[in-house]
Amino acid sequence: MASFLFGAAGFVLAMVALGLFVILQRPAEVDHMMAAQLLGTGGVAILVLLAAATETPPIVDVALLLALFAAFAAVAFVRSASGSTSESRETASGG
Amino acid sequence: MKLAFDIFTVVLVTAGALFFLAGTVGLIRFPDSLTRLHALTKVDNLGLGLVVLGLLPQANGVFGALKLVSIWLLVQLSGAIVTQLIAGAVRQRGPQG
Amino acid sequence: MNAANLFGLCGAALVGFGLYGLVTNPEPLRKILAFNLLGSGVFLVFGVVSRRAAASGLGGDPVPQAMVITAIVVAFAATAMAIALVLRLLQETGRSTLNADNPGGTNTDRGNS
Amino acid sequence: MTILSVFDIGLAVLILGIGVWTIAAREAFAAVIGFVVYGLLLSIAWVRLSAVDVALTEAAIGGGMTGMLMLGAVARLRLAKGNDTRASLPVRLAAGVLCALVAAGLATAILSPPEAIPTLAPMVMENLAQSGLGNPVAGVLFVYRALDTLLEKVVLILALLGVWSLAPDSVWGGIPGLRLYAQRSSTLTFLAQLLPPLGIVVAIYMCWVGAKEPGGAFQGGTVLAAMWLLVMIAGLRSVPSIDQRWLRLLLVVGPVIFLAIGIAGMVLATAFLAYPAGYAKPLIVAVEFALTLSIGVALGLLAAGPPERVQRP
Repeated sequence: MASFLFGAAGFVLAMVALGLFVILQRPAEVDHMMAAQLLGTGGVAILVLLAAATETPPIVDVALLLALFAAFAAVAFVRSASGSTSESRETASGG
Repeated sequence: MKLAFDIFTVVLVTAGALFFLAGTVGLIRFPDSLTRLHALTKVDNLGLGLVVLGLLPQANGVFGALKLVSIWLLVQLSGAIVTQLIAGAVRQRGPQG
Repeated sequence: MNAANLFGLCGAALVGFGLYGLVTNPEPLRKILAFNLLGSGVFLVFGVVSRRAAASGLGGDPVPQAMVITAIVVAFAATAMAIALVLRLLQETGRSTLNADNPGGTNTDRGNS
Repeated sequence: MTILSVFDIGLAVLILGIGVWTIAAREAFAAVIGFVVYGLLLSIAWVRLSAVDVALTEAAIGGGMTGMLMLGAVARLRLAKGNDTRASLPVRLAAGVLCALVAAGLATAILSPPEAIPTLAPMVMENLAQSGLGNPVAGVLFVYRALDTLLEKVVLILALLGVWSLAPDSVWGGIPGLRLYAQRSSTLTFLAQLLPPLGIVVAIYMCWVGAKEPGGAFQGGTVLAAMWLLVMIAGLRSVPSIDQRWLRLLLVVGPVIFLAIGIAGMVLATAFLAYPAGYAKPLIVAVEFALTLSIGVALGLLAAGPPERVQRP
């Protein structure tokens, strides 16, 4: 059972790697922003598979934090992309 | 009984892995950012759901299983909202942005 | 080749990449990024030291692990400080470069990070 | 060659690839995205090294918080295009050779381990039962090396003072220049209403479980900081000015309680930072909870940056 689960984790890792390669190749910034999404689902799947395969329940907590911070990072991506922040308003009020 | 659980796990985790494959194929093949976003989010979330469902018999106790399901729900909810945000950025800047 | 050695080599290579980026990238922000890469490579090497010293039924020696946790937090604090310096440099001089040959950067508030 | 080693090799190659991308990417924005992905992948590598505590910290700080900090800087530096020239080819070649030598030296050191591998794990496990903790890493952080942990909190506060002191005199005590979202976006508002309650539960869970299993004050505090930042970015709560008394109180409450218990240890127990017999676990849990709050506020303010404007009347 364990080796099947490791194999599945490896397969998902390969898919994440391929997806990252495709996403980062493209020139558009919006495509790059999807990277966090990809890790948010794929990385969580890899971690829960590893937790079951090695029978180490605490790894599930890492998956939990990964999910939380992937969403947080995606918000930071979207917010800091050019033209979508309140630069003009801020400089107007800033010292 | 153990064998039945194991078969359940193998079938569902394999199905989940295939959805990840489908998501990546969509990421490669689809022509523009919005459709790629669609492929990435919807299909990968379904894949994760199937993997989590498949791992439930292997989880340690009811609480372990509950935690797995709540992680999936968290990914599902935050993924859907974050996708909306990225799609908003696509609309604002045009597909080449 | 076991997992520990593999990730150890990975850490060594990351130290090399980070150092290269630190030396050759002209933008301060990219230098900070490269420095973080270098740091995480060092942490990974430390993790290998911990993994190798596994004993008493533990997966690794907890002492290096605790040190790496402390180091990650301190590295974050140092990064925050460095970025604040770069942004202040931008605020003072209107540019974000450490290049001393650039004209116009005569202000005294030059960051030396 | 087992399936397991194939997984590890794939992971290592992927991490190296993203590392190269981070260094070589042309745009700073793409490089920072690479760095966030790198941090999240690195936490999987830490899981493979059986260091779950470190994996939690790396996912939270390496992936989330550092990325957020750098992306804020990228957005500002977009305005000012420096006329930096890339290093010339000979310089780059020389640097490449130098870095390859450093990496090769490190690799040699890794591949030739000492004959008797030094380990403190047996000593930690021998004495762990006395403290009532179940997580050896928490044991090291709060019992054997408590002074390091205390000083690390001091470092966080010193770094924050350093960041604050970079503010111009006119806005001292003002509001940190956290970049807010331009339009009040209903999607982001929804996320900022949905995620923080979950995040607070996760932070308390991390802190509580830290005594027994991987987790603890650092991880819990980072989650709190991220949720606070999310609420402020979405504009649901205003960014507080740094001269608020409650803010400064929250910043120091963790280290002060830690220090007080440490000094009490000189009287009630054997030494500075020693815990009285039988009370170790409740005291450590109390310190962890206070530290979680302080770390959360300190990390959030570090990410928010120096004050940039004063409160308008």
